Amino acid sequence: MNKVLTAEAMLDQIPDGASITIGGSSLSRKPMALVRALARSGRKDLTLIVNVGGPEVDLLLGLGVVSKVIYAFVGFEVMGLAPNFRRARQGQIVEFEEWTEYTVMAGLDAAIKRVPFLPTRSGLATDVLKVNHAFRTMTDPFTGQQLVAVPAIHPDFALIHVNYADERGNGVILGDGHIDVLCAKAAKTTFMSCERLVHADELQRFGRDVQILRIHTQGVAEMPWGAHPTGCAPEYRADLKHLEEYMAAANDPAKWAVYQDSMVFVEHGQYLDRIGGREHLVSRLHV
Amino acid sequence: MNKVLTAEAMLDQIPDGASITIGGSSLSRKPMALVRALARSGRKDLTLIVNVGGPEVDLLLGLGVVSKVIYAFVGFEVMGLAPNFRRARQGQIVEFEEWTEYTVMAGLDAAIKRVPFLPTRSGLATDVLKVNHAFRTMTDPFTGQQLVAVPAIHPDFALIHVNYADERGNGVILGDGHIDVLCAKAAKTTFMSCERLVHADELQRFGRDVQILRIHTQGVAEMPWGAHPTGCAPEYRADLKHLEEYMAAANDPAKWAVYQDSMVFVEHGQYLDRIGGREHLVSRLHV
Amino acid sequence: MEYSLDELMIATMAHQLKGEFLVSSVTAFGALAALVAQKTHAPELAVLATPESGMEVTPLPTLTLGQFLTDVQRGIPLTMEEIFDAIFCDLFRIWINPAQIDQFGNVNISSIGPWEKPKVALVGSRGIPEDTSHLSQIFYYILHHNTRSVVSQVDFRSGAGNGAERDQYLGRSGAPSLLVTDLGVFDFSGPGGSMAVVTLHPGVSPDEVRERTGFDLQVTDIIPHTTPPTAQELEIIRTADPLEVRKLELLAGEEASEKFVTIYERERQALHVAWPARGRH
Amino acid sequence: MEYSLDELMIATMAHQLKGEFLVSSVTAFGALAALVAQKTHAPELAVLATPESGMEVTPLPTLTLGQFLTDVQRGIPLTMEEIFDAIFCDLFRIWINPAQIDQFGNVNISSIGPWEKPKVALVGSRGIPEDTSHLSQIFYYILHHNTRSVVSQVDFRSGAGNGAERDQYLGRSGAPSLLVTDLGVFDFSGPGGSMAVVTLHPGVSPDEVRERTGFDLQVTDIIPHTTPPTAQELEIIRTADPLEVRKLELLAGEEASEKFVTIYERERQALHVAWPARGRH
Repeated sequence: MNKVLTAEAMLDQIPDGASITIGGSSLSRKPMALVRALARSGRKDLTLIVNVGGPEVDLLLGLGVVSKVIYAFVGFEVMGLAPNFRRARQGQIVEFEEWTEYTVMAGLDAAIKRVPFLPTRSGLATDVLKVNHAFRTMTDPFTGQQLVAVPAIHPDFALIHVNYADERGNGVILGDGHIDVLCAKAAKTTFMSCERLVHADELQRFGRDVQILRIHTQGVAEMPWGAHPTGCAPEYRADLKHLEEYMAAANDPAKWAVYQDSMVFVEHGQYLDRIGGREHLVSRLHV
Repeated sequence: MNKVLTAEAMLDQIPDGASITIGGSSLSRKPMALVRALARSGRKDLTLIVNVGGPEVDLLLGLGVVSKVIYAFVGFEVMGLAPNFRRARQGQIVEFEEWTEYTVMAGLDAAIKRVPFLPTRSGLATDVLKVNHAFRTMTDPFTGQQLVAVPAIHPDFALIHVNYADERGNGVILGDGHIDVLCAKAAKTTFMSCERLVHADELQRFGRDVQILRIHTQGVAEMPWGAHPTGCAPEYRADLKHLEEYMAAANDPAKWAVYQDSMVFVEHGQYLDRIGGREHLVSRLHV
Repeated sequence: MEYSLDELMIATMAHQLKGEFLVSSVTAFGALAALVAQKTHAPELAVLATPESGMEVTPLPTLTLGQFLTDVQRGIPLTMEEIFDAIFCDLFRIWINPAQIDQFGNVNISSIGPWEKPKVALVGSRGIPEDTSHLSQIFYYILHHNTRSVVSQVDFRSGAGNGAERDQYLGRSGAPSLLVTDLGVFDFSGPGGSMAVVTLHPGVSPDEVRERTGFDLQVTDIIPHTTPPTAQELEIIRTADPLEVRKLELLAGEEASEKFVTIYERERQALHVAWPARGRH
Repeated sequence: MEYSLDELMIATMAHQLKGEFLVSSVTAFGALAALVAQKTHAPELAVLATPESGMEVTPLPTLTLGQFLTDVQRGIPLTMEEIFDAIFCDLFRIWINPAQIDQFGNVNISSIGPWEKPKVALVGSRGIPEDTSHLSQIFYYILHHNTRSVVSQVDFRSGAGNGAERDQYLGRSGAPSLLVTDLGVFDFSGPGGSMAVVTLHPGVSPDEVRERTGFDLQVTDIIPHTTPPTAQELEIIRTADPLEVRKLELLAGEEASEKFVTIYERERQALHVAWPARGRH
């Protein structure tokens, strides 16, 4: 089955109010081209589910299309705090639910394994249990010890970006895998962008680097530089210069309007031109 | 750290009454050379923990050194039933606890994740719940639905066989991984044999095929043909002719005594000579 | 075109497989059914080389070489965790070959006689409990339909059939869908989710089915015949299984032993002829 | 041999790492401490190139190239599941850099002010709760020891310090072990598991520590000095971090910006000089 779709055709399937889990980690392999397509699609009231979130969460918050965020972390790592996330948290304008790295993974895994919860000791004696009302504490039926029951997270959609994919929807991840496999399995519908579509026969040379299995994917789009401004190892690194510009824009309403117009409300090809064109990107970001 | 040990030095660390989980699956990549070393070591009252067991369980049962078996399956696949297992089950001479494939994995995973149990719907409405008294049914704290609580399995030791390893204890598995990673992580002490010891630099060429991480292993031994008579893909296939002889021996006390003397109570090098020598093995079993 | 019982059964099994699912290759019958389906009406099936791995290969039934197919065909290596996740997510299909199946579709591979003191200890429930609590389609096949294999009540429920306990704990998840035997095709549309005849294989009489079934199965005299395999299906089966590993499952005694030895000696050559090495390793 | 504060801190941090553990490279300080330990007294440490992967590499602190190290040095790729399994099994060590730490070793990276209505929303607890419920050693470092970072009580407990709740639910698993700051080294051997001074860095006075700590920390006048880094340690740090990424964490303002740009522009070249490509891909 040929699952190749345009980003727009993928977005057409996402309704207002959808819950969307997003792969990658902080400044690494975020599906930014799909996220920009989502941002300009007009969809709203989205619930985002991330483990280590970064520019993708920040951008969608900045566009005002998010009503809830489930996260273990949102930040720009070495660059500092995420400006729109910080503003939204401080202004209490959307709902935030703080989880932890493992519990986000466990919540997705519970959904995959068709159990309503998974138990853990993570989070005991921390304030995460006080502010996160999704968790419950429970008593182990064997030993009587106190555990945290992490509820299943059932995302409607997953968005991920990988190095290579075939048109059937198998995906190769060459750098760190982050939680992309969990996202792809847990979501009812998984959309994947890739740096390059390859023939099935070429893809199968990658052995265990074929991390995303087509039984879990519903759409695939070739979007070179589709993680920009985050990085996509071992091909290109994060574009910290662009992220600096982004952060400056996010902290100034006038600049932010310009950034949206020039960088979000444009097709992916135009976006690549706006950030200097592919040749320039290679010289600055290829490793 | 150099973790290279002889099989005998490994066995010296295993006391009577130890619980031992064994990797591989049915006729694939069972750590048979280590199992034979265990069988001739004089250790007794062992508890074996396997997922899909085969000749390893059968041999140890035939030597009379086992007091309990936790298993989802024990058999010789296309060859038929496991003779010593069948006799022991029918004669009720050791304790058997029937689990299922996923619940063995979940029990090991619970031990790894330091939780006393993991929940599942597997096993509901089957008689496994009636005969396996280790499981409990529980009520989900979120939905009130009935679940099976699978208790953690805490093996003292794991025995696994891999294709390549380095002297630090990293291991490469090129064929199916079975549950070896879970065994290695869950056990307090993991002993690994390998077809060939390789330099760290060579091992690292294998990327994600490096499935066993040295933080989980305590000893490694080079034992070529160490899975024989089971197979070790993609190097050699299972020796069904030897298994036929084994099965015939296991069903005849006189033959069984001879089999033990000639095939178990001998060093690994002698064993290889007894089964025809390496050259002959290559011609019959290499693929 | 002439065909044999194994080919009729495999083609019939193939017709049930559709959609995009991982399909396990545990037995020659299961592997060939998956392959036939994949090459005819269900190209999106993700067929495995082994019970747990080797996605996107052309299965070659063998006694010992499943994992080697993954290597020579560069199949996608999976993990056991992937397999069980696919089962839990209902993205997995398998033809299960139980020792016993009963009128409500409970199946047994654990013991003949009481589990605690078996008359014959079989193998253990393996992954059947996972299948019968999660998959929306569960397929069984039995090669020797008789009163010991198709029974009133299984000696041990390795897999959950229909009944009150299933309704209470599992609903329809993992309920039995279909049984193919050497006599015919059966579903579980009878009273209380009990077994009912769908088709009988050409040449099989209603009386024979009644006699060889361990409970009072309703068989009318106007049951349709199982559709014979097409020429294309036969071609696929025979090409993929040149050593006729599929026949082994039906044979017994001396004949089985001879075939077994022949296959075991020739299968490496068959592998290398079909798939000149181009592995990753 | 002359050394700077970052080098003193990194060497001090290195001394704590021993045994065979995965050590995460989240920050330049953490990566360099792991490397120094591994190259001196703890050769069995399994140092990662990134927070989650790239085992058996020599870390090169960079802004953007962690995962590229895995490729060019053929590090062993791990998964997030491997990392958390190593945490749960107490086979993982990490130097955590919290925004706040309090007198009982609770740490905060979530919010300044109440979580529900933060004055400054920070980043979220990330994996700290997993660490503070499972590891038998928990190491913290703070670069700017002052009354806003070393406080009486954290605004939010992202990680569990000592106290009744820990004792009840966790026992000693994940209890705070050590804190290294720009002023000295501290443990939690005080009354009720409270912070106590172990050493002060050369040139730091007890008064300065008292003044820059947000609670009444007992500091006697006879505290020993922190051991300075050895020539070997300095050599390892400087060789592994030619661009001085480690300095970034201590700088601010214009100076930080300039260094940032320089590092970002030069780090690809530094990578290729140190590790001529021989990746797997």
